[in-house]
Amino acid sequence: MNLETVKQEIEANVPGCAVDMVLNGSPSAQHSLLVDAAHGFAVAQFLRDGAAVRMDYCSNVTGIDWPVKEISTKVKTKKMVDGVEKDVDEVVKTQSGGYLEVVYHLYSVAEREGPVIVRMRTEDRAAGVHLPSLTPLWRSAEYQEREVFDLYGVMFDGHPDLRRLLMWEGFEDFPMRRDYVDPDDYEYEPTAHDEVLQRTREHWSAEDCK
Amino acid sequence: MSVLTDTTADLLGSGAEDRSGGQLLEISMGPQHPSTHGVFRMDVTLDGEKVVKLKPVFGYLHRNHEKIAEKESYLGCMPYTDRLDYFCSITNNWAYALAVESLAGIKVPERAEYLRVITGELTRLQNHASLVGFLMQDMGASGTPLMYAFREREKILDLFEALTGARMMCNYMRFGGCRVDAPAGWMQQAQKVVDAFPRFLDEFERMLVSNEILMARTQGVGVVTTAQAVNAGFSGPMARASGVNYDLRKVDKYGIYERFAFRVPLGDHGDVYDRYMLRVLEMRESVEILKQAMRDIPAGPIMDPGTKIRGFRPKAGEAYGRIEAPKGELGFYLVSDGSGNPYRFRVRPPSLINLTLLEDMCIGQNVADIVIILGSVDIVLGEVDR
Amino acid sequence: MLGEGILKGLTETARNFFGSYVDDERLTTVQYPEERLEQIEATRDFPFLVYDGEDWEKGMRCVSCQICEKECPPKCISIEKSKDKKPDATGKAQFYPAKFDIDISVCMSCQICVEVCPFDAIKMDVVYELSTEDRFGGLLLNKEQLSKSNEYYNKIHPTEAGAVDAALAAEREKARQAAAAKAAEAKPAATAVVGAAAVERDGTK
Amino acid sequence: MNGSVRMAGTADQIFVLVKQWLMGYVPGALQPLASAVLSVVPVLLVFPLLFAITTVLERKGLGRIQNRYGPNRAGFFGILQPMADGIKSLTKEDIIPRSADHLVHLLAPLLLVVASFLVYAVLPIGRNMVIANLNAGVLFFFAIGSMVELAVFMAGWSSRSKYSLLGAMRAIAQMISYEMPLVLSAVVVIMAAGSLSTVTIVTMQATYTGIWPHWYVFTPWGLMGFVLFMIAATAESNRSPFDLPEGESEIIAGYYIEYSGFKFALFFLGEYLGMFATSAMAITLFLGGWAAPFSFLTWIPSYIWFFVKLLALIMAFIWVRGTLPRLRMDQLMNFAWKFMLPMSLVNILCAGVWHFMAAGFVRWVVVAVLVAGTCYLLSQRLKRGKRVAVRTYRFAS
Repeated sequence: MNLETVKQEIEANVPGCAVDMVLNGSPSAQHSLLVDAAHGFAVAQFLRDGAAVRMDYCSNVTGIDWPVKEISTKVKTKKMVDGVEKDVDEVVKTQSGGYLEVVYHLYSVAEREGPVIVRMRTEDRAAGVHLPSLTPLWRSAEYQEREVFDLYGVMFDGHPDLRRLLMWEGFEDFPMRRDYVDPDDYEYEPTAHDEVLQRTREHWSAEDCK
Repeated sequence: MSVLTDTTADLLGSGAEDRSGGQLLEISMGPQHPSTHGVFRMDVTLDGEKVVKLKPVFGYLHRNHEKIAEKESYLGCMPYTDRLDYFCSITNNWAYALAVESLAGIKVPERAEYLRVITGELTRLQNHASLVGFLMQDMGASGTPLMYAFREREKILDLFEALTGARMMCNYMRFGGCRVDAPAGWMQQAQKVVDAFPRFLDEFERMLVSNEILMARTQGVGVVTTAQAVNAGFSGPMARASGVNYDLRKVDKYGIYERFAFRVPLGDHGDVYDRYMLRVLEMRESVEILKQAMRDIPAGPIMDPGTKIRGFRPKAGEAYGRIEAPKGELGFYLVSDGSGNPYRFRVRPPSLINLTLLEDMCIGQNVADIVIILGSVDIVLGEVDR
Repeated sequence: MLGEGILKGLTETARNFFGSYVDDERLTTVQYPEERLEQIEATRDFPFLVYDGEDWEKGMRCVSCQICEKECPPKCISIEKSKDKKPDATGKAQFYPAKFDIDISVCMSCQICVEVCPFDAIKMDVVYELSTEDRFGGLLLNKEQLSKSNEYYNKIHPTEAGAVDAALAAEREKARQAAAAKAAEAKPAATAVVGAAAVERDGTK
Repeated sequence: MNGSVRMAGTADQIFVLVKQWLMGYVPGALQPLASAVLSVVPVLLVFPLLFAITTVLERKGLGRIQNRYGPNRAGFFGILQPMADGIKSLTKEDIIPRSADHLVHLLAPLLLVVASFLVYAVLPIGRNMVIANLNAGVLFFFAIGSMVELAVFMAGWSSRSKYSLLGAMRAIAQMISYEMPLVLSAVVVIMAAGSLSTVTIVTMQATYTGIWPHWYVFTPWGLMGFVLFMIAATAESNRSPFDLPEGESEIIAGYYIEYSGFKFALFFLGEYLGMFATSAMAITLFLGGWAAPFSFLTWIPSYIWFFVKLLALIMAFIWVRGTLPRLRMDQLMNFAWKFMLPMSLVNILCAGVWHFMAAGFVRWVVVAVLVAGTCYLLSQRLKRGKRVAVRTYRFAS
């Protein structure tokens, strides 16, 4: 099934939702649909139950962290310099990222179709990390959404049991975020070198390292 | 008498009440328990011997595999995948290689594809054999079937050692092919093992399939319906035991699986007995695939010459590659930002997702059933906790 | 009839009980310290450094390029590059590792160092009785402990080592010819001496 | 001929004669005490030794069933393994959980071992070789045998662990349920022998028609009684497939999970002694006790026959353990109440019919049909309730 038709189907059946195609530049050509968080649940419900799509199998749920990244691109612009038109390189700084993304890989067992890849993005990486949970639709998302919450800190609204999955209760940070800092609890390693050695030295006294 | 009542109150702990107004027994199975197949824990609430609540607790073997992989090169990630499901390192390699190949558009030479099928199906044989043995062990068969399974597994591990150099952590595949070609005489040796394997299956079936105790213990226990199985993301033998006709070797036809004639067995009841029998039947089909693959394997190169193993930098993009691993659908989701290490490296662990319905399967069953239901799911904690 | 399957099972275990006395296929256990399995050629466990000739310090193939250190997934290799150059087995001046440590308690035997080494200097060993009472020092192997001769390599992995030796010999022959040609251009008289020296060195290998 | 018969008789009675000879040196006042000591001490020595041998046999037998060697390092072929195990358990730390009831925790293994030893008082090990020939020997055996339950429950309760409690609950339920078929299946023998004395029961079986002995197992009701008795005995001694109270894969070790060191070894000893005792009782009741299986083999001393039979039963226990998976609690109870109990009651009826019919072929056929028919009907009912069947599988097209 063509992703373009899926997109049209969604737009026709879920009023008011914003669906964007996210193109994939790699040879895998697995393009995906970016759905706005407000209509995420409705879109997912349509994808599961809609007669034309019937994505009854949610295979994979993943989080991706996109911290704010400044991209500097050189743009050639024509500028009037001293009355003469000249090509001038100008550095344009754009910001990308700054959100957490959740990716769902949907397949259809009945129709043997797929994957339809659905992405949802949070507003930011601090307070606005709420997304609708799709666990009520696909039970398979239960543990995977818990894992995404655990490792990335995405709050899934409507999840029946949103607790940490792999880290322990009371752990505070979200280890899979790109800006996560390892705790200072390095143990002595005999071949510690480079950065590890440095951190080991900082953590342990000189006698311990001996 | 006060001593006794104190003890009761202390033991029973929770405030919840059973049908007759007594207290329920809360019990922690694991993380050190002989039958949780690793460091897995279940907080079980019991009414007598009946399970009323069960909450699995994960993470005792968590090492954040995905974070480690983000710091490694694409090549450096390969040996780490061995350690996910340490029973089937070769299929893990395969799934990862498939994802990278899809990400970078690499073609795999013919002979390498055949070697992948052969080693992959051998992996399936040894995984299913030992799983069926473990299931019997959980049922209290004092290890006899397990030892027979391990006896056969040993022969397959010897094959792996002769081919890849290691028995369990094979680190065999590379994106674009396989690391080494089969040495002289390996195919004959493998042929011998494969030809002898059905004898073991016959022995197994004679010994256990019609055993009344086994049937009484497993039939009607831990039932999952077809709809539930699909919705809960079950894959592999777990899904097929519930009647879901979904075998990625047939659906995705990855590699060269469309060239082989094999059947996909399906269960009608979705209980522990079906899951157990399905694995036995799948082993027979795997033997068929192996025979065909060994007959047809061509000569030729085993690595795509255009692929650079070291300093591999795929274009920015993403890919999801999945295969039918012995435990179910093993997928790798890779996001590349064009650098030498993956921006995001995600493992879709079949063991973890097949555990989704553990509580639903166990509620209303006995304590003894928890163990065999968990055993029938076929988990490896290296993969569940990653 | 109730009990039929149980009886079938009992006959099967009885068959195995007696079979284990007569059938080697059924009793696969090896009585380890006395009996040992035959070495499988492809077996690998921990890396070692190959040297040519008699003296491990002189003949070490490693030129301290540090690729293996960079590629090692668990980062168990630690190399310090030398400041000076020393002649290697072929007589060419090369850097050498001033320090080369492998922590085999960290190593996961993945063989990536072997795959990436452009000089065939690091290979996989097959020794497995490595238990030691010293948890840290005992498992941290230094340059001397890691060095094993090319003969040893030929013994444990004959097929692989044969191919490596052939490739190396071809490469050295090419280098020698190139050098000879160069020398012939510059100083025709010296050719014979250089060639003889090269032959002698190859002979020691 | 006469001489060899006398020789065989002397060999048979050698221990009895030695005891009488020793008693000759004991002053009259001490005679009862000395007699008791001389009878009891050999039993206290021989059966723990048998326990040691059995552990090796079991481990080696299981090993061979599972295609491996089993213990073969300590001593020649591993025969010193029990010594090593004994030393190990003696030198291990004896852990008592802090919250446990210390006194009961200590008493439980002792009670188990004492109770297990007590039942040997009425077991005839050979001709004229029994510690106490009680009139109600069989009754004494079962009465003391049920003390084991108390010990198990003490262990499970006092450990103050949830797994122990579950194990103890299972043990009590199982042992009480199976005690009934155990006793009822013994009743047929008591009916036939007309006596509760174990010595009388054996003596009645030690006669021959031609070369064939008159063991009770060679009658239809006797065979059924023997099978029922052995199944119940397996359950009573917590052996596979009825080892639920231990259930190492479910509740780890059940009631003795919190025991370590020598107390654990005592539990082990008690359990094996219980197994020997019930096996010995099965031999006494159904397999002719110390009687030789053929009349021409009576020259072999009686105690040797007893131990040969005992070892054969132990082997059977090991064989079953190496083969069968464990039952579930509810299935176990179903089996006890829906199959074992009715079957043993019907068996008593059959034994009655046997006694009221004239000896001959007709009696054999009638009773055999009665026993087999009931057995078949009950097993069908048991099967139907669970809808258990071998299945066939379909393949995706």
